[in-house]
Amino acid sequence: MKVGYYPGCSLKGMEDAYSISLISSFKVLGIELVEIEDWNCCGASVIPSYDYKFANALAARNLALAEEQNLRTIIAPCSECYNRLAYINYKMKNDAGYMEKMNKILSEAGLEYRGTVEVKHAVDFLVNDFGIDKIKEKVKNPINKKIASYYGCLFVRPREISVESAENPKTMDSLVEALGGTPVDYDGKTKCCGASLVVSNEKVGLQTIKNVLDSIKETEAEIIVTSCPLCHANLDTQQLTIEKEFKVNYMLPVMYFTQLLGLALGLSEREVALNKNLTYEVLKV
Amino acid sequence: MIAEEVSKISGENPFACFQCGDCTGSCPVSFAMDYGPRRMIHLIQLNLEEEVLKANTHWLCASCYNCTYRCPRNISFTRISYALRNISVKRGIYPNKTTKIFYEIFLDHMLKYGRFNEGIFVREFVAKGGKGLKELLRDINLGLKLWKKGKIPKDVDKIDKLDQIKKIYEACVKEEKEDKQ
Amino acid sequence: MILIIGGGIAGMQSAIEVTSYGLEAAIVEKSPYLGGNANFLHKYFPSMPLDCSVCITSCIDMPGIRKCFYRSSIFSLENLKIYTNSEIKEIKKENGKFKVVIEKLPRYVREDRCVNCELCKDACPVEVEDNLLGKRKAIYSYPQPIPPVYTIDMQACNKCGKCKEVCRTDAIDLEQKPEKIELEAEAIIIATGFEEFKPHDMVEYGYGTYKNVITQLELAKMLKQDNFKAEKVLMIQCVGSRDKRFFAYCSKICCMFAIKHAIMLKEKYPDIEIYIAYMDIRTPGFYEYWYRKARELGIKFLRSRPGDIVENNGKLEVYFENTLEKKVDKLEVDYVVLSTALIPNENVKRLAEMLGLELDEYGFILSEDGRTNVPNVFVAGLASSVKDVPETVLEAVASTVEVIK
Amino acid sequence: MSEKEKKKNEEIRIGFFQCHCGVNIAGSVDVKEVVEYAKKLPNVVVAKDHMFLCSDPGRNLVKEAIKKYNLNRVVSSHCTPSLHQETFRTVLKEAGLNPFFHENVNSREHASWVHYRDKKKATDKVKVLVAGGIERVKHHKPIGTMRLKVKKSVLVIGGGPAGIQAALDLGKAGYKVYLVDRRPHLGGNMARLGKVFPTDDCPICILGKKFHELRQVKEIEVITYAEVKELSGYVGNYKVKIEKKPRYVDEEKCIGCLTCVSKCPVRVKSEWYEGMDVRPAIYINYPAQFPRIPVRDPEACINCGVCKKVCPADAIDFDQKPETIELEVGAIIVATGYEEWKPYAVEEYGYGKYKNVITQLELAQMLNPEGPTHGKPFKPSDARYDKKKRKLVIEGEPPKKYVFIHCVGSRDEKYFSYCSKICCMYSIKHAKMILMDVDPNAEIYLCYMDIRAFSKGYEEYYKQVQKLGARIVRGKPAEIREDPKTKKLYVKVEDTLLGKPIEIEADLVVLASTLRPSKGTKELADILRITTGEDGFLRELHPKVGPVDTVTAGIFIAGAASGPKDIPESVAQGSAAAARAMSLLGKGEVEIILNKAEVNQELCIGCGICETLCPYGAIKVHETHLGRKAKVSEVECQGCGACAGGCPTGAVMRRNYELDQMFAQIEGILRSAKEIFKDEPIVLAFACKQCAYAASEAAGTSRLEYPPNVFIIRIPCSGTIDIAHVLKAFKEGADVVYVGGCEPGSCAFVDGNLKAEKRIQFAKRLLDAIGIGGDRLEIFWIPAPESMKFAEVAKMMVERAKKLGPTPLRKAKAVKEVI
Repeated sequence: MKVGYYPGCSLKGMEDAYSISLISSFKVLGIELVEIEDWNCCGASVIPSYDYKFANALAARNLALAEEQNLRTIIAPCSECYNRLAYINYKMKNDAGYMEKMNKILSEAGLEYRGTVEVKHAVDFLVNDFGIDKIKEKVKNPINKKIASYYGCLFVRPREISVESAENPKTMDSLVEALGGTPVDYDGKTKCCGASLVVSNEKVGLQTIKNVLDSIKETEAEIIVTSCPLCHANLDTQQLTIEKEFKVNYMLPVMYFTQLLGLALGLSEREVALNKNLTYEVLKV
Repeated sequence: MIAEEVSKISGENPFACFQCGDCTGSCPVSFAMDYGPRRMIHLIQLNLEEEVLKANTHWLCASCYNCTYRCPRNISFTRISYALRNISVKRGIYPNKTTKIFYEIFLDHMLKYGRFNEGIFVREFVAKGGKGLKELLRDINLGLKLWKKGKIPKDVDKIDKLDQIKKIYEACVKEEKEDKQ
Repeated sequence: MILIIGGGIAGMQSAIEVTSYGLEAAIVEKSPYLGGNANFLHKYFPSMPLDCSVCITSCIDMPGIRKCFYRSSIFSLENLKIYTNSEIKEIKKENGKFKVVIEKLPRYVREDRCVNCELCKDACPVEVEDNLLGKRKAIYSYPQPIPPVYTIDMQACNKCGKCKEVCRTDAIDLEQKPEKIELEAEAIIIATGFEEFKPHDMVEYGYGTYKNVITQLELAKMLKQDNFKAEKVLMIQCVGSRDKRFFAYCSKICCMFAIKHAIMLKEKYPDIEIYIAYMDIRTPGFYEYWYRKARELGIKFLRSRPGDIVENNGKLEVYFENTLEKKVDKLEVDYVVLSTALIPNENVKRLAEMLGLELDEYGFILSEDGRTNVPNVFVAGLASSVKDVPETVLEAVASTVEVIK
Repeated sequence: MSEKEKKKNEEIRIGFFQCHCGVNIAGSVDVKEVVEYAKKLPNVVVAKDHMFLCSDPGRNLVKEAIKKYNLNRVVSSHCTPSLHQETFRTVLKEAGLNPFFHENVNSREHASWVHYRDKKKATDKVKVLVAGGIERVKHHKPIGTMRLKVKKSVLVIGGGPAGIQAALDLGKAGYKVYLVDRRPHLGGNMARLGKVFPTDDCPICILGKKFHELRQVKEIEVITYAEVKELSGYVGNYKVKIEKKPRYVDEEKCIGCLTCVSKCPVRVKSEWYEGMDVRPAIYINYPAQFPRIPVRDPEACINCGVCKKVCPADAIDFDQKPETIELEVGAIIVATGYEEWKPYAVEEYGYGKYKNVITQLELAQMLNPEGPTHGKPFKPSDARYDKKKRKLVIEGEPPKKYVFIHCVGSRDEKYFSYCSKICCMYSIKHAKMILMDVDPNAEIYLCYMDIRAFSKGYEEYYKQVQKLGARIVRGKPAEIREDPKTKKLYVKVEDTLLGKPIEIEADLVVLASTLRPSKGTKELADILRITTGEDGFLRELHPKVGPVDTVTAGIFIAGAASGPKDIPESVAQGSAAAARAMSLLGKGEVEIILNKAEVNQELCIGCGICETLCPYGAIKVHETHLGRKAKVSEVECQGCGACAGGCPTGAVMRRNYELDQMFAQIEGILRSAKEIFKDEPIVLAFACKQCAYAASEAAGTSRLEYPPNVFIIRIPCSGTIDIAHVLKAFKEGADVVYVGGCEPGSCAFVDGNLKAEKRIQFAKRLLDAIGIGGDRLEIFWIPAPESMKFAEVAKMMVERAKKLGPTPLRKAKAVKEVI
């Protein structure tokens, strides 16, 4: 099975553990990821803040490229990328006037988008398209642990692009269950991790991350799985900073759902780049 | 008119809001905001431009779309936030130096590489003074760890057809100018 | 014979319903024409688009389809007598029937001859200011009047006789005298309608002192005459209503009233700035759509009850607390429109005395399913409580059941 | 002209009468010139003018002329037909002619009032219109009337307060009434409440009184546990099929002792009490229920047979089958009411997830003195089903802290954008009940956006609850969190008056959920051929003039089926619907003027297009000995003419707007216009009499000027327009043609305007194809009050005609038959 792939900047940069584990675990499942050639940054939350129209055009360029390269479905593993691409895709498909406006800008670069591409988040693709049962069949090492799935915001919101309820999402939990884990229910599932506030307003950013970690800590979960490099960085990388700043102790190992998937499918820790997580050592303790 | 400007950029109609406060109650960062999203929209309705742009609300918005998801009038404060930031940036208003540096580097990367290079960013961010000495000292430890884990990439990631990005950017800037006239 | 007191919407609808059962009926209306307050309301909610205020009764060939008074069937109802310009002088109960004396005031124009040709109006040299119609001649009629005849305002008339000269049907009769008419009715439907509270006593808003502080009904009139010009308007809700000092009840339809006017103004002059100061916006049921529309059009809603209005250089300064901002603020506007309480018509009291009707503390007639405490006396429309047009029509139809019982 | 036609024409004797209307017409139209012009037109035997044609002398003039000159057609030229057409039709009738041999030319609203500055042009225009009218009247045919016997019986669907009121009003007035309810008993949602606002009366007592009355009135037949399945017939003569579900208890035999109920060993959740209580498999819903006959739930029943054994009347019958009842009624009243929406979708409030989050209707069951806990509220997390006692037991403290949330699902674009109207009041009522009857120290928070206490006594009621100490918080709660151990709830809300988010602790959160039309409303509407609005409620004909009428004659609606309503309003609607039904059926017959559609059986090819076009199901294709032919049910037809406009062969016609009549008018107008207006552009407009034509009248009244070379033809609905009309107009030399219809959504005939739009779009393409150009044809929405828009459109179309120049057809010497 071949499917289009939009990695996004983070997966090519600091959070390459996500892309390594994604590619390796998907390979086990027989899914081949075809990267969009010459894709550009989705704009994240910064470019829309700078120039909303430019940001949307950037997202549209990626869609146009995918269409040009005959990729009908593209997977965006990063929630921020997914959100940007999927929303612009939705908007263009459902608003002819907007489609025209965007294409006017794209045409300056010799591009056009006709609305034939479907954008999917990696979790959504895995659970809803590939199928939970098929995954279950391939599990070799069931992960028998209490696992908190952290969805974050941009995979389930806004309504237009969400494949499930933002108040009570289920996809990641059903995946966790398929891999042998016990999903835990908690309030913070889709509470914001603070996104890039850690950079622009550190104090508020750290507080927000702390709120999420607090609510997970209550559930006595042993592992947190994430599906977004930004959430991951905030919960994983910043966990140590928060422990120091707020004088608390979490000791919550964070990993990508793809890492969990890879391990369950029988891949080694190295193959899913588990050691790249800052909380890797916690797992060992 | 700030309301119209916002509406034009974001495609949202702030006037449709009937001030129920669902957004503010839903907002994960409203505790730190000058005004919650609801009051912010109210100020926009009343066209109090100065107060709106002075507030930190839109800068603190983490764009989690929680308010959008729950709004009974289908208004997205997240997109309104984006619009307010656009307006502020055009007038050179930033909440702090860090944000300004962050934005400038990001845009620069966009036009120079077509992608965001985290490795270079950290270097440039520090060089431009994005972090104070105290934070820097604290973060050295973290930086070292990241480096040890191989998380700080060295290569520059760049796209082939950079001219396309530039042309798109120019088209947007041109349209903006035409709109103004 | 059923006597209907009041020829507004409720009265007219009652008349149509009652006569449709083959009963005889008579409408007594004190003003020269039928229509009541509808004549001055310009446009009506809740149909979208707004109906014109005169499009409110049914016609013969297709009952239920919108029609003007102008094209109305009411004038051709065989079982219905219409006495306009007439007042109830006396009601006595005898042998289970009501003996009613009405006085028909002179119109000075013969209803059977006038063909509403307008010649007299053009000839009349006297012009006066009418608080509802604006400028008019001493001989006048309403737009699309029922009955379709002219009336002379004797207080203004200088008896020059020009109208008599030009009239080709010899309809002018300056010697007309009041006429006493005696009727015998088996039942009475009271449909005397409402009045708008004039808030002279609310010193803080300066109504009556400042020219540009007006009421919603006055605004409706100005909109109808198309002479309302302003850049900034503030509407204040619940003036006199929901207010223990005056009327503790909610006047129910003023929110819609204000929203309707605001939308009309905004659609006509997109640049106008309209503020509505409210405590609660009460747009129940499907009226919510109007509230949404008003919001979307950019009409600004202030949750506030303004405290004071001061006139300054021709502008009105309004002081208020914006309760959603917890801030005392000042607003400078061209016009302040007060959504004042709707109160029972002054004639209700007199009628109540004549008939022995029970009234509530505000002067509305106490009733249940349209019945009053007096047997065979019924009530329809705003005489018993504030209602919107659909409810008024509904009640008029419903009370017929009681009447024919 | 063929010999036959010539002969026919010779027999036609037309009288023409022009009114001066004082100076209204004569002031800007040379009436004498018009009369002279008319005199010269073929078949005109006499032409006269009069100062006031509508006055007695004027009418006599016409009447005498008819006799003196042996006229068989009359054209009168005065004000608009909406005003005096009926007058002159009556004159004809009095003179012994069929009223439809009359034609009205509008020389006031369409000429003298709008072209008053140019007497010559105004006169010219009247001449043209007169030519059209005289040409048209030649083709007029007599139209008769029909008397229809009606049945003096009424079906009332729904036994809530509205339905009961309607049934009682009708029954007492001597009408046969069938009161049908799909529940096993009457009472509707009202029977589930403990108190009703604003009087705090006991609804069961009110209902008890009504039930008593129902039993007294012989004319009322109550049919419960039954649903309407099929409808046929028409106003005054409906045939209804009703399916009665098996109750498994013989209604005749049962004596209502309820022994079976008390002996049944089964317990399942009670739907009636919203799951707040349990009930046996054979059960009644509430003690005062009417009729007091139990019903057996076959799914819950374990077939132990205890009920059969204990029944003293031998009324239990496990083999009962569904039964079909056929009724014949003259009218139908739909009072199917509302149901409460279960707000699972509003997930942030956790309804269905947190046990202690309930709805107001569920709270109403707790507060109902007849209910499971006899009026004592409890935390559902404390309730447990005790197997031994076979009932629900409550363990733990009663709730102390309540949070009421208003507008859950309503006023919310994501769910339902309307306001549910009565939730503010019943929330207040429940708060009041708790504070007064249960626990004066309870902490009750009402989280609202706007308190809507608007009717008589409501504001005072609101004030009372404030005085009792309920805490009113202005803000829509964002989310609710539950402490899994204590089951306490935490409601996060921005107090918008405080300007900051707060968290309120609660034992019980009560959601004022949206009121929806009750289940099956849409299906019933389809069966009855009445319409529902976007929001799912039944739609009234017009909120002001027909609040209880529907698009189908003889079918009325009452109560919350057409939108949320409080009890007094529902009752009033019940009465109003009864009144409307009585005024329809009272005389025992209805007279119908047959100015409706008709099918020419020779031309009909049985294609069935008309059938699909009719919004009333009044036209159907039947198998006949000549093949498939369409047939019109004249009683059902409303005369919109949508069928005629779409008929490909011209077989279907709307009487008085038949093809030859329309053609004659078009021809008459355009021939004369080409002659009189010469090189000026000629614009022909077809105006729906409901809206665009009414707007043209209003333009006249307001003296709004527009160019005189716009000629308006009045049609019953824009849906009457036929492409043939348009093509004919072009053929006869019109430069530009347009149609004026009602705004979408406000068509008096459901959607005639949209049908017209489709045809016009098609005709535009056709015109493009044959070289005339689609630009020359347009359709506009011109609502009745928008006289300005009417004038504007007229001006615009004349401008367009000038720009486009004369049509190629107008210049052509001979025009090929395009039609």
